Amino acid sequence: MGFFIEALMGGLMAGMLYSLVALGFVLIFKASGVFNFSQGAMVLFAALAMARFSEWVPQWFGFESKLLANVIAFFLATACMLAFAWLVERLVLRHLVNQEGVTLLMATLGITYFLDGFGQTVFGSSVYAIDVGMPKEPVFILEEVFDGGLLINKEDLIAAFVAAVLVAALSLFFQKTGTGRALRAVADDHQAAQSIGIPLGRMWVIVWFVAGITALVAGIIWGSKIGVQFSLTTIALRALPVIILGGLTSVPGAIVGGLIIGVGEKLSEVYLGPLVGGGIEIWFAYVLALVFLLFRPQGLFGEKIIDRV
Amino acid sequence: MIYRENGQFKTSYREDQQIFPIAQDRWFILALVAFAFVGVPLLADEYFFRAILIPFLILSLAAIGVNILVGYCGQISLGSGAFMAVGAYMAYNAFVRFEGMPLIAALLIGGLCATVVGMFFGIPSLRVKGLYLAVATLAAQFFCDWAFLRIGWFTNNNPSGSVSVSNLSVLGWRIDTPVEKYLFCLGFVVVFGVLAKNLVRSTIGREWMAIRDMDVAAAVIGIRPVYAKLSAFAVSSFIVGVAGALWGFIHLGSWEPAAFSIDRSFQLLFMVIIGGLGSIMGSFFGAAFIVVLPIFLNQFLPWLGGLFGIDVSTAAVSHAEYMIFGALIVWFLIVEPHGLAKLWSVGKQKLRIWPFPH
Amino acid sequence: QQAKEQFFPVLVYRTGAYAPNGVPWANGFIDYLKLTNARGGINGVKISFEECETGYATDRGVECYERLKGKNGGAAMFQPLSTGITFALTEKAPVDKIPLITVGYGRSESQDGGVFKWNFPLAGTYWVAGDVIIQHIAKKEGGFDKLKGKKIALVYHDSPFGKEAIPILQQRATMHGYQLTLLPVPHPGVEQKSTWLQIRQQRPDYVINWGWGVMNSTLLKEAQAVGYPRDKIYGVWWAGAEPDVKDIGEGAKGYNAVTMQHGAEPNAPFIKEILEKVHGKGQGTGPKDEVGSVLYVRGAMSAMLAVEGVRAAQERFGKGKVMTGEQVRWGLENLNLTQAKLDALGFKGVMRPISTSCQDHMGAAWARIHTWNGSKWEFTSDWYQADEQILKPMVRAAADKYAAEKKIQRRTPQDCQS
Amino acid sequence: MTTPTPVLTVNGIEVIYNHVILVLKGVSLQLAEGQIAAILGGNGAGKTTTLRAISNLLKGERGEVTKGSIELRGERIENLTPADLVKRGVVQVMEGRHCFAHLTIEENLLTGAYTRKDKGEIAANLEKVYTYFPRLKTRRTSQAAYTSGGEQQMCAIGRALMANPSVVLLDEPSMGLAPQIVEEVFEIVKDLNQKEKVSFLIAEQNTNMALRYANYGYIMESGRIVMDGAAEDLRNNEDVKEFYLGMGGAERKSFKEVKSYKRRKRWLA
Amino acid sequence: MAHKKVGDVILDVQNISLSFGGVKALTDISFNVKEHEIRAIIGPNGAGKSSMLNCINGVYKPQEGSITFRGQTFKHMNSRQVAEMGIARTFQNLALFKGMSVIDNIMTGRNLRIKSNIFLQALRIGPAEKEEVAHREKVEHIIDFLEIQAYRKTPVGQLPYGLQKRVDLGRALAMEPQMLLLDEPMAGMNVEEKQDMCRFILDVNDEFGTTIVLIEHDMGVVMDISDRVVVLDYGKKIGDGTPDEVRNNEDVIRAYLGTSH
Ligand SMILES: Nc1ncnc2c1ncn2[C@@H]1O[C@H](COP(=O)(O)OP(=O)(O)OP(=O)(O)O)[C@@H](O)[C@H]1O
Ligand SMILES: Nc1ncnc2c1ncn2[C@@H]1O[C@H](COP(=O)(O)OP(=O)(O)OP(=O)(O)O)[C@@H](O)[C@H]1O
Ligand SMILES: [Mg+2]
Ligand SMILES: [Mg+2]
Repeated sequence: MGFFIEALMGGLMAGMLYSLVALGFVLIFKASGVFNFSQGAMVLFAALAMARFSEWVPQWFGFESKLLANVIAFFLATACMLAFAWLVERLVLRHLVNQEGVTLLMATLGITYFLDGFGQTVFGSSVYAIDVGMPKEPVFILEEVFDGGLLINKEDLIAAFVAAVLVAALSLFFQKTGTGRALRAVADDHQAAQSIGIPLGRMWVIVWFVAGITALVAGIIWGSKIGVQFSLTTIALRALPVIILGGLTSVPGAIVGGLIIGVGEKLSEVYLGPLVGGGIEIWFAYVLALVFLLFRPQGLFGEKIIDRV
Repeated sequence: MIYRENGQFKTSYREDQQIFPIAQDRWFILALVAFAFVGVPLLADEYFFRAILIPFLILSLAAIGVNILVGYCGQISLGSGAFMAVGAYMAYNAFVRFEGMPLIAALLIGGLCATVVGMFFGIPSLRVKGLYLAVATLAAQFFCDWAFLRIGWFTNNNPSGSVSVSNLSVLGWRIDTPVEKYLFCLGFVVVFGVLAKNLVRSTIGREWMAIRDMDVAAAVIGIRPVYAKLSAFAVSSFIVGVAGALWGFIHLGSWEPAAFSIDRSFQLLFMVIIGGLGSIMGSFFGAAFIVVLPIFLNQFLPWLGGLFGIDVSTAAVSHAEYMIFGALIVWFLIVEPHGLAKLWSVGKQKLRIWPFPH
Repeated sequence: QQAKEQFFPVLVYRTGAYAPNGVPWANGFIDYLKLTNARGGINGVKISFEECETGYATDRGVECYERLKGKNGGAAMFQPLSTGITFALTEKAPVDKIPLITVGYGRSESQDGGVFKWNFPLAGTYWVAGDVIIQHIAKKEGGFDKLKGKKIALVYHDSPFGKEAIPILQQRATMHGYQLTLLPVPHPGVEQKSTWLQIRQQRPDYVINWGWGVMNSTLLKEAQAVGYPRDKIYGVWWAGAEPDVKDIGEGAKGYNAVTMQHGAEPNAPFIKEILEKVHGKGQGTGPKDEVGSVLYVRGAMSAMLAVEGVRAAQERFGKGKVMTGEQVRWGLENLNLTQAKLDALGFKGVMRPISTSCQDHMGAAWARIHTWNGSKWEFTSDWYQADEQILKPMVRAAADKYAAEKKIQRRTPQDCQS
Repeated sequence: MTTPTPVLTVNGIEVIYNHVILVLKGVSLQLAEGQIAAILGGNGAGKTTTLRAISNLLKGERGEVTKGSIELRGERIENLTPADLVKRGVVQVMEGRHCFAHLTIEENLLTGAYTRKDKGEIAANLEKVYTYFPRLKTRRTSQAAYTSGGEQQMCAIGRALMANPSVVLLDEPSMGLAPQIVEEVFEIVKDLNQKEKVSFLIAEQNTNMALRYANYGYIMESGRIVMDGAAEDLRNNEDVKEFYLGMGGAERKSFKEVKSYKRRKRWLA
Repeated sequence: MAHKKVGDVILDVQNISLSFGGVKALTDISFNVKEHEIRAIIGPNGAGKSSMLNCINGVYKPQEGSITFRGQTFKHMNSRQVAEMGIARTFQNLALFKGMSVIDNIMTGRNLRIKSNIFLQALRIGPAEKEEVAHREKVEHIIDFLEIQAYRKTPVGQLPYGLQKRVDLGRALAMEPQMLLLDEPMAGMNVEEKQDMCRFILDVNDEFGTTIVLIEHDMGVVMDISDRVVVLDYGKKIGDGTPDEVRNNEDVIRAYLGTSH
C-alpha cells in the first residue's frame, strides 16, 4: 500500500514536470495554430542561458552572491527569450502568414536545428548545473504507518507548485482578456485576424515570449533536477502524449493530461513492466493517450474538431 | 525557350494521362534514369555510393511511402521509423529462419509484415485526426522500438538485440560491391517509384487526396474513409517496410533498433514536407536535401574555413551545420511553403514563359 | 613527404546528447596523437589525422567511415566509439580489410579472434567489467558464498550497449545464487523515476549502473532523491568519469565504478608529457584542466593502443613505413605491451601489460574499482582479473553462434600465422 | 460632377500570384470621401484581388503588388500592415466569411473591436450590431463554425463594423444572404454612409443592388477596369444592362428562356 | 421549353426533426420530391435548409423521422449508401478538394464507377488504363459543358469563387446522379453567370432527367425554374407548393419574401 501511494505520488509529480514543458506547446498552438516543435530546444536554450549566465555573471562583475547571480541570470535569460521571440517573428513567422499547419511545423523544426546549434556554440555543450537551491535530499513521512515511510521529494513539490501557478495565470489570461481572445482568433484564421486589425506580429512576439518564459521555468526546474545539457530537448517527447491527451488547445488540459500520463506511466512501469521485461513506460504513455483519444478525438479538454460542410 | 510545350498537342486522353505529359520532362526523366543505371556506376567512387547514393536511394523510397500516407492521404504519421524496423526485422527473420529464402522474397515479406502492422496502427485514424493521430503512430514507434529490443524472437535471440545479414545474392548474382548494391537499390526505387506514381494518379490516389482535403465531402461522393485511409496505411507501410529492409540489409548490414528510432521517423516526415507533400518527385528532393546537405556542409565548412586559414573544430563545424541547415529549411519554406517540388514546378513554369516575365 | 604519414581517422561526437562524455575522450585521443608526433612519430612515420562527427548516430558513423577510409593514403584502423557503429562496421571492415579497435566497448564475443578476425576489443570487454564488479561485491561481502540471496539490480541503458552486461551477470547469478533484477532505462536516460520507485520497492543490496552520458548523472541524482546509498552503486567504466558526477558533487560521494585499468591520472608521466609537449606549445586540443581526467585518459590510451598496433606491424613489415590495414591488423594481433614498454611510453601505474594473440583479441582482463570522494575519483580496490573460466566458454559460444549465422569458418592455424 | 477629396486612390497596380500568375494588369480607381463605390465584374475578374491589394492581405495568398501605388488620404499604404490600416480606419470584410470557427458569435464580434479601447463604446457598438442583425443575437453563444452560411456572413460584416471604420471594403456582402437581409445590409451601408460618413468600396455580383446604392461604379474584366462612371449612368448604359443587370432589351427575361447558345459579348477578347 | 414529364415521388421525407444541443435546426419536416422535377427549398438564413440536405445525404443524423428513397425507407442514411443510390450534391461553403486540380476533383465523382483494383491501378495496365481513359472522357464532357476547359489543370484553391462553384457542380454531375442536391449554387455570381448556371441546371434536368433539389436565395431564379417550392423558417415548414402558390402565401411573405415578388 505504501508503495502504491508512493508510485502514485511519483507519477503525479512526474506528470507536473511534463506539464511544465507541455504548457509551452499548448500556448503557442492555442494562440497561433503553430505546433511548435522547437519547444524542447527552447527549454534547452533557456536553461543553458540561465546556467551559463549564473556562472559568468559573478565572474564579470566580481561578486560572490549566489542569489544575486541567479537573479541577474534569470533576467538575462528572459531577455534572451524575448530577443528570440522577436527574431522568430521577424525572420520566420512573418513570412509564413496564412500557411498550412505542416509548413509552420516544419519551420519550427528549422528553428529547432538552428537553436540547437546556436545554443551549443554560444553556451557550450558540456553538462552545466543550475543551482537555485532546490532541496535534493529526500524526506520520509508516515514512517510509523508504512514500512520505510513515504518518500516525499521536495524538489518535485516545488516544481508542481510552480506549474500550478503558471497554469492558473495562463488560463485566466486566455479566458478573461481581450488579448487572449485575439490570440485564439489568430489561431483560427490568420488572414481574418489581420483583416480586423489584430497585429499578427505583435501577437506572435507575445506568445513566443510567454512560451519562452515557460520554457525558461521548465528549463530551470528540469535543469536543476538533471543538469543542463543536450538531453533536455528529449523531454519534449515525453510531453507530447500529455498535450495530446489534455487537448492541444487547453491550458488546464496540459496539467490534467500530465497527471494522467505521469500516473499511468509510472504505475504501468512499476506493476506491468517487470512482467514483460521493463522499459514500457514511454510507449505505455502513448497508448494511454491513444485510448483516451478514441473516446474523445480532440483530447480531454481540447476544442472540438470542427468538420462541417 | 527550350522548355516549350508549343506544338505538343495531345490527341487522346491517354496521351494526356502519361506520367509526364510534357515531352521534355519525359526525355529528361528517361535520360536521368539511364544515367543513373549506366553513367553513375562509371563515374562515382565508393564513398559516393556507400555514403551518399545508397542511403539517398533507400530513404527516397521510404519517403515515397511516407508521402503516400502523409502527403497524399493527409494522415500525419510519426511511426515510419517503426514500419521500417518491422520491414527490416521481419525480412531478417524470413531470411535467416528459412533456408534458401531468396533475398527479394525476404525483402517483400518484410514489406508485407510492415503492411499488417501499419494497418493495425492505422485503425485509430478512422476516428482520430491530424496531430492527434500523430500519437497513434508514435505509439507504434515506441512500441516497436521496445518490442525489437525486448522480444528475443525478433532478433533470433541475440542478447544485444542487434542482428546482421551477409552473403546477399539474387539469382546467383552476389551483391557485394557498392556498385552492385547501388544498382540493386536503384532497381527497387525505380520500380516502386513508378508503381507509386501510378497509384497516386489513379482512382485510389484521388480517393486519398479527397480524404486529405475534405473528408466529409469525400464521404458524400461515395468514398469510404475506412478503405481509403487503411489502404493508404497499407501501401505506405509496405513501401516503407521494404525501404527499411533495404536499409538494414543493403546499407547497414547489421543493425539495432536505434537505426529505426523516432529520429528516423522525424527525418522521413521532414523529407516529405521539405520535398513537397503530395509529390512523388518531391520525395526525392526531400531525401536529397535531408541526407546530402548535412554531409555536404560537414565537409564544405572546414574547406571554407581552410580557405581563410581558419582551423574549424569538429564541434564548431557540426554546430554551424545545425544552424545553417535549420536556416535553410526556414528559408526554403519562406520561398516556397509547398516544398522543393513546388519550387521546381514554379521554376519550370517560368521557363515555359521565358523570356517574358509573366 | 606525404607518403610518410600514417593516417588515423578519428570518429568522435562533440555534439548532441552524449557530447559531454565524447569531448574529453576525443581531446585525449588527439592529444596523444600529437604527442606521438612530438616524440618523433612511429619510428619516424608521422601521424596525420582527421576527425569526423558521428553524433553517436549509426548512419552518420557509417558515413564517416566511408568518407575517411580512403583518405590520406587510407585508414589502417578505425575506432567507432559507439556500440551501434561498431555493429555496423563489423560487417564492413572485413571487406575493406581495416581492423576495428574498440577499447572497452563493442561486442564482448569479438574477443574471439578466431571468428572476429578484424575486431579488437583491447584491454577489456563488458563481460570483463561485469565480472569484476561481481568479484568486488563478493569481496566486500566476504566471499562469493555470501552473495547467496542478495539482490542486485542492473539499471541499464536500453540499447545493445546496455544489454551487453546481462549474460555475464546472469551467468554469475546462477553460480552464486544472487537475485538479478533488470531495469532498462530508455535513451537518453533522463527519465528514471519509475526505475527508482522499483528500486525503493525491492531494496536491492547493490545497484549496477550500465549507463552512458546523461543517464549516469540522472541516476545518481535519483538515487540521492530516494536516499539510496551511493556507495552501493557500481558503474561500468563508461559510467565512472567526471562529467557523470561533477555537478552533483557531494551528492555522489561514495559512488563506485569499475575502471578500464586506468582512472583519473593527472600524475601519469605521459600526461605530464602532453602538458609539456602539446599543451605547453599551445597545441592542446581541449581545455587544460581536463587533461588527465578519466575519459581523457581513456581517449589517450585508445590512441596509444592504435599507435602501438602500428608500431608492432612495423616491426614485421618494415620500420619507418606506412602500414596498411592488413598489416596493422597483424600488429594488433601480435601486440605485446610489456610493463617495461608501457612504462617507457609513460603509462607507468596507469595500466598493466597487454598481449594479444590470434585467439585472444582483448589482451588483458584487468580492472580496478574507483570511487568518487565528492571532488575527485580515487582508487579503492586492488587489481582484479576477470575469471577466464567463466568468460572463455561464453565468448566461445557466442562467437560460434555468430559464425554459424554468418557462415564463417573459424580461422585455421595457418591463417593465424598470416 | 465635382470630385470630392479621394480617401483611397489606386494607381495602376499590377498583382502577381505565386511569382508567375499576373492577375491585375494595371488597375486604377478612386474612392471619394463619403462615397459608396462598387466594383463589378464576373468571376475571376480580379475584384477580390483588388480589395486584397488595398487592405494588404495579399501576402498570405502569396501575391504581391509589383507596380503602381495605393494611397489612403494621400499617404502611401503599400507597406503598412493590415493592422496599421485598421488603425487608420480601413477594414475589409473578406470574401467567403472567414469567421473564427472556434470562437462564439459574440467573441467574433468582440475581436472585431480589438483596436478599440473604450469598453462602453464597444458595448454600445455591439448592441448596434445586434440591432442590425437580430439573428446574430439569438445565436450569440454558438461557435461560429456551427452557424448557417448566412449567419456567418452577418457575423463577418458585423465584426468589421465593430472596428468603427471610416473606410470599409466589402467583398460580396450579399453572398448567401436571404433577399431581405441583402436589402438590410445595403440599408445599413447607406445608413452608415450617410450618418457616419463611412466610405464603402464594394465588390459585388449583385449588380442591381450595388448600383442602386452606390454613387460610383467600376466594371472589371480580366484584371482591368473596362468601364467606370457614376452609378446612375452605368445603370442606364445599355451594355451594362444587358450583361450585368439581366435586362437586355426592355422586359426582364425569364431564366427559362435563356438559350444555351453562347450569348457572350466582351469588351475585351 | 421542352415539356418534361414529372413522374412519381422518389424521395419522401417524413417528420424529420434535428437538433443540436438546444438549437432546433429542423422540426417535424415532411415533403416529397417527384421524379424529374426541380424542387426548391427556400427560407431565411438559418432556417435549416442546408441541414435538410445534410440529413438527406447522411451527413447529419436526424433524431426523428424517416426518409424514403425509391421505396426504401431509412431512419438515417449513410453517405456511401446515398451516393450509391445516385444522390449527389454541391455544398454551400465550398467543399472542394483544394489541393487537387479541376480534372481530379471532377474525376473523384466517377470514383464509384471505377472497378479496377488497387493492383491493376498500380501497374496501370490493360483494363485499368482503359477505364481511366473512358472516365476521363466523360469528365471532359462535363468540363466542356461547364465551360471550364481553360482551368483543367489548375488547383481549385486558386480559382475565383464563382468557378469553384462550377467545379463543385461538375463533381456532382460526374456521379451521373438520379437526384442532385444543390446548395446555393448561384451565390456569388452575377446575373449573366446565374443565367448560365440556370441553363446548366435546366439542361441537366432536361437531358439526363435528373431530379433536382435546389436551395437558393435569388427569388428570381427560384420562381422561374422550380416546379415546386418548400419554404422553411426557424426549422419549421411554413409553405409548400408551386411558385405561384408560395408567392402568395401569407406566412411566406411575412417570414421571407417581405414584399410580394
Ligand atoms: N491565391 C491565388 N493564387 C493564384 N491565383 C489566384 C489566387 N487567387 C486568385 N487567383 C486568380 O486571380 C484571378 C482573379 O481572382 P479574384 O479572386 O480576384 O476574382 P474575383 O473577381 O473576386 O472573382 P469572384 O467574383 O469569383 O470572387 C483568377 O483568375 C484567379 O484564378
Ligand atoms: N452542426 C451544427 N451544430 C450546431 N448547430 C448547427 C449545426 N448545423 C446547423 N446548425 C444550426 O442550425 C440552424 C440551421 O442551419 P442551416 O445551415 O441549415 O441554415 P440554412 O437554412 O442553410 O441557412 P443559410 O441560408 O444561411 O445557409 C442554424 O441556426 C445553425 O446555426
Ligand atoms: Mg471574389
Ligand atoms: Mg445554408
